Amino acid sequence: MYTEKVMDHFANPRNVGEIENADGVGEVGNAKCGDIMKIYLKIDNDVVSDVKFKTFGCGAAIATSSMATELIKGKSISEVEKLTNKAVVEALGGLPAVKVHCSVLAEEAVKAALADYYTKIGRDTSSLNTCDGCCGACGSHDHGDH
Amino acid sequence: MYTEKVMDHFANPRNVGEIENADGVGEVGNAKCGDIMKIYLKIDNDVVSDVKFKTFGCGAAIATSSMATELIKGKSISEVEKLTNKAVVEALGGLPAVKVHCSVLAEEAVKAALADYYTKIGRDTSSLNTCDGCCGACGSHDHGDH
Amino acid sequence: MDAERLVYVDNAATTKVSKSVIDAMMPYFHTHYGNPSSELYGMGREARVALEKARLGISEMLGCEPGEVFFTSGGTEADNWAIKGIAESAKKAGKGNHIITSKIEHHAVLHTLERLEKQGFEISYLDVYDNGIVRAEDLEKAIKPETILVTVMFANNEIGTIQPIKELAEISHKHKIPFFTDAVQAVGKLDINIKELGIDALALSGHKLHTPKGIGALYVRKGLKFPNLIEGGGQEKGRRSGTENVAGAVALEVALRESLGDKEGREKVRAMRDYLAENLSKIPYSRINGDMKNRLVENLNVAFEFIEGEGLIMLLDMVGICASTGSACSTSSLEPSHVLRALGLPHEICHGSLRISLSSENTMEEMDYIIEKVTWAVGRLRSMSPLYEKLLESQKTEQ
Amino acid sequence: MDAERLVYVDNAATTKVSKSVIDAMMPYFHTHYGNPSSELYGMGREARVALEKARLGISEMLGCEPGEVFFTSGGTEADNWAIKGIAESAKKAGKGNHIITSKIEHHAVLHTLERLEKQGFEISYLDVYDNGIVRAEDLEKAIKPETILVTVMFANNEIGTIQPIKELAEISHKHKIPFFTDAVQAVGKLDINIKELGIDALALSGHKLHTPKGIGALYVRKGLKFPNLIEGGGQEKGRRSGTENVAGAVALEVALRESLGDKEGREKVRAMRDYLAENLSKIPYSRINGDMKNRLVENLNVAFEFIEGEGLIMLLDMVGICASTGSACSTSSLEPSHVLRALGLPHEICHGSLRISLSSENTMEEMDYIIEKVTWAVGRLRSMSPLYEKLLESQKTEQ
Ligand SMILES: Cc1ncc(COP(=O)(O)O)c(C=O)c1O
Ligand SMILES: Cc1ncc(COP(=O)(O)O)c(C=O)c1O
Repeated sequence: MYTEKVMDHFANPRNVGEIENADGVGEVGNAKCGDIMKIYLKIDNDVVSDVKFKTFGCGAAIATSSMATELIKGKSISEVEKLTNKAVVEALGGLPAVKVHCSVLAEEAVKAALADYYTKIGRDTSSLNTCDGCCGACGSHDHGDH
Repeated sequence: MYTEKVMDHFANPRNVGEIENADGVGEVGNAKCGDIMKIYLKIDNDVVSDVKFKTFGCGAAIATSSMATELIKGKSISEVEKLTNKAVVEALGGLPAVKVHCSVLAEEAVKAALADYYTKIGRDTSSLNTCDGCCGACGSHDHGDH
Repeated sequence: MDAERLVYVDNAATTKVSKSVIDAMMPYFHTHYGNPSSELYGMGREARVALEKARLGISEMLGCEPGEVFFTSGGTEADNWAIKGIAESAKKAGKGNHIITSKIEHHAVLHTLERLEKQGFEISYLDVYDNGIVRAEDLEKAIKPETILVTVMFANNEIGTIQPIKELAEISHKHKIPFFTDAVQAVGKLDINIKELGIDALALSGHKLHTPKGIGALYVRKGLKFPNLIEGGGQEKGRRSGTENVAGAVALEVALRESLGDKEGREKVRAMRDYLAENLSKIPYSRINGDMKNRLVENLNVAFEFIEGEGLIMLLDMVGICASTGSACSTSSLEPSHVLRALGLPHEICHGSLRISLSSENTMEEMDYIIEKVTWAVGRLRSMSPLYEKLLESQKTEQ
Repeated sequence: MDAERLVYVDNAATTKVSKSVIDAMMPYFHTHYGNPSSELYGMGREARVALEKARLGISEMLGCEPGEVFFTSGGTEADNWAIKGIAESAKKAGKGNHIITSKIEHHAVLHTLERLEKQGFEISYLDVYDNGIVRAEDLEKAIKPETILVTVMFANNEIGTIQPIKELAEISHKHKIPFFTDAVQAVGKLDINIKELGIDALALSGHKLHTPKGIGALYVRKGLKFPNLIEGGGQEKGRRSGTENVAGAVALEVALRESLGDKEGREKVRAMRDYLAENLSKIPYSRINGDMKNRLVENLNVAFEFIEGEGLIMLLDMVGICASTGSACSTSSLEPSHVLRALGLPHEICHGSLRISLSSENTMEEMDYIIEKVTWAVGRLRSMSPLYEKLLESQKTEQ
C-alpha cells in the first residue's frame, strides 16, 4: 500500500527532534483523530536553516512530516509559503487515498510554524491561510486533489 | 446412496426375461414417468413355479423388480398376495426416500400379474387392490411407509 | 468389470484439480498465508499482491478491468448476487418487475428467479427450440417497459449449446436493460471478450476449470451498482465481504490461463467428441441432443430410446466410466431435465440421456473404451426393457 | 533489522494452513475430486462420503446433529445468512422488527444489521462495560415484544473476551426469541457444546483454525427455518446451493479436531500469552484491554499511550513480527476500533493498541523477541511523539 519512498521516510525519518529556542513552532491535529504534527523552524535571513519535527500518527503521518521537513530545509520562507500537500505526496511517490489527509496535515504544520514565526516578528500571517484542525474531521475547507 | 444389496440386484438382476405363454402377466408404470415394470408368472398348483421380469427404469426399479421376483418365486399365491413394497425395501436393506416409489411399483406389478392370472382363471381380483398407475405421479392412494 | 480403470468424462459437473494449480496454490497455504487485509506487514501484503495479480490476470483474459472482477465462493453465489442484486436495485428505484431468461438456465439462476417470482417479479422464459438455442428476435419480442434484467446463460451445462450472447446483449442495451450471463460453462472454453460482447455482469466458477471447489467470480461492469449479497469487513471494494480466498483466486487465474492457452487440447477434445458422437450415433434408436455446431467442443449429449439413464450411468460406473444423465431418476424431483424437455423431447427420450463432458486429459483410447461400454450397457438395459420388447414385437408383426 | 526472522502472531486475522490439513485435503483435489451430487458413480460417492463424514465429525465435536451443520464459504456468509434469514422470516410472519446485539460484534454482523436497519429493523446494542463483556441482565432489559433475534458473538476478535452465551441464550428462549452467535473466534478454542448452551444458530470459519480461506459453516437448530441466502442446485439439503467445497469441509473437520484435541498446545499458548502480558505491561503507560479472565488464551490486546498503532505494526513488520492494531489508521474509516471504543477508552488510547493473537506454533523464545521489539518500537515512536514530549515536560515541571 505504501511506496518505497514512504517506507524509507517512515523507517528512517529525517529531521526528527526538537529545536530549543526555535524561531517558529507549529502544532496541528489532535490526539483524538490520531495525528499530531509539531514542526520546529530555525530561520536565518528568511531561510529555513534548520527544521525538526515530532509526530504522533500513522506511518504516513511520520513519512509526510519527514518529507515536508526535507522539502523546506534550506529554502527561503517565500518558497516555504508555497509548500503544498500535493508536493509532499508527489515527493513520496504517492499516498493511498485514505492517507492524503496526512500530507495536508504536514502542509498545515509547516504553515503553522511559519505563522508562529511571522507572529513573533510581527509579520502579517494572512498569506498563510493556516488551520490547526484535525483534518480528517474538520471538513471545513478544501485542500484540492485529495 | 444405494445399499450393497440394491447394487447386487442391479448388477446381477435375478429372473430377467419373459415367459412364453405365461399364466399371468402384469405391467405397471409408464414411460413418461420413467418406470415400467412387467412381470410374467408361471403358476402350478397355486404356487409361483417361475417368474420373470422386464423393467424400464432406474437402478432401484431394476433392483426392486429383481428382489420382488426372488421374494415370490416358489411361494404360494396366497403368500404372494401378501407381498408389500415394505418387504421388498427391507429385503434390499433399504432404499433412498425418493426411490421408495420403485418398490411400490414392484408390488403393483406382481399384483397386476396375479390379477391377470385370476382373471384368466375366473377368480375374484378384489383382494388384490391393484393399480396400474405411474406411482410417483398418481398420488391417488397411499401405500404406507414411503 | 474393469475395476482398475477410471475414465472421467463428467467435466461439466466438476474437474480434477490440475497439478499446476495445486503447485500455484500451495505457497498461499503454508508460506504467504497472511490475510490480504493485513497490509501493514509483509505477509499480508504478499497475500494482497497475489490476490490483485490474480484479479488482474483474470480481467485481462476476460477483456475487462481488474476493478470489475469480484471473487465469490463459486458460480452459484455469483448468479444469486447478480440477479438478486439487480432485481433489488430495480425495486428500490421503483422500476419494473419483469425479468427475461431462457428455459435452459442452471438451477442457480432458475431457483433464484423463482424466489424473486414469489416476491412479485414476473419472469419470461425464452424458448430454445429443438436445437437448444435462444433466438434473438424472441428476446426483442419479450421485452416490455417493465423489463429490468435479461439473464441468459453463455453455454448450457447439459447440452453444451452456445447462446448468441452478443446479439442478446445488444438488444438488451437498445432497451437500456442490463444483461447478465451465467458463463460458468463457457469461461475458459470459449474466447470471451466481455467488453466486445457488451455484457453487464457475468458469473464464472473455478471448479469447472480444474481449480478446487469453492472459488468463482462475478464480473460487474463499472458503473453498474446493486446491493451486496454478503456484508461485512468490506473486502472486494466493499462489495463482497469475507476474508478473501487467496489460494482460490490464484488457482482461478492459473486454471483460466491454462485452459485458454491450450488450443491444442481444445482441438484434441473436439476430435474426441466428434469421434464419440459419430460412433455412439451408430447405436440404433439414439439421437444427439442440442445443436452440434454452436456447441462447446467438450460436450456430447445422446439419448438412447427404451432405456433409463440412471441404470446406464450405474452400469458405466461398474466399468469405471464417470458420466451423467438428465434422467429424472438422477434427481430427487422425478422429473427429467428441464433442459431436455425444453428441446421438445418427450419424457421417455429425456430419461435415456447420457451426457459426456471431456477434458484435454482424456484420450482417444478412452473414447474407444466408452463406445464399447456404452454400446454394451445400452444393449444390456434394452434386453431388460419391456419397451424394447414391444418394439421388437411390433417389428415382428410388421414383417 | 532482522529480515530473516518471521514471528506470526496475528492468528485472529488468519492462520497458516497446517500440514495435516493440507495432507487431508490433497486426495480431494487430485483423486476423489468428484462432485458429491454425482452419486451414481464411485468418484461422486467418495466425495459425498467425505463431505458427510466431515459434517458428522464437526457435529459431534460441537454437540449437535450432522443435519444441523451447513457448509458455507466462511464466517461472513454464515453471519449474513443467519441474520438476514431470521429477520426475513420474522418479517414474512408479521412478527416484530427488533434485534438485539452487542457493541463489539464483527463487521460481518454489524454491517448486516445496518443493512437490515435500512429495511426498517430496529437494532439495540448491548453495552460491554470496561471489561468487554455483555451483562445478561442488560439483555433481559433490552428485550421487547417486537424482538425477533438476539445475536451476540461468542468471543471477540480484537480483545478475546468471552460472552456469557449460556445465560444469553436462556434469556432469549424464555422470551421465545432465537439466539444466534458468531463463534468464528471461539470454535476450536473453547469447548462448545451447542445443545448444552441452547444456541439456535452459530457461525464458524475455518481459516482461523488452520484451514485455507473460503470454508465455514452455519449450525442451525433442527426446526429453525429461514430463507436461503444462496439458491440453486439444492445442495446442503436445499439450504445452501453451490457445488460443495469437499476439500474445505474435510479441512475444517481435521482442523477442528486438531485444535480441540491439543489441550497441551492451549496451555502452552496460555503460558506464552500470560508471559507476554506481564512483560508488555512493564512498558510505562501501557494497559491491557478487555477482561483477563473471561478471555481466549490466544489473545492479548495492549494499548500504549502517546503512540499510534499503525506505526507500531510497521516497525514490528520491519523486524519480522506480524501483529495487528485497532488504530484508525489501519482502517479506511479514520475511526479507531469500535470494540476499543465500546470499552469506554478515549480515542487516543485506542489509537495505540496492539493485538497479539497466538497459535500453538509460537514459542516462548518468540515471546522474548516480541517483548524486546515491542519495547524498542514503542520507545522509538514515543521519542518522535509530541504527546510524549508534552508528558515529559509536564513531569519536569512537576518535579
Ligand atoms: C468474530 C468474527 N466474525 C466473523 C469473521 C468473518 O469470517 P470470515 O473471514 O471467514 O468471513 C471474523 C474474521 O474475519 C471474525 O473474527
Ligand atoms: C451453467 C452453470 N451455472 C452455475 C453453476 C453453479 O456453479 P458452482 O457449482 O460453482 O456454484 C454450474 C455448475 O454447477 C453450471 O454448470
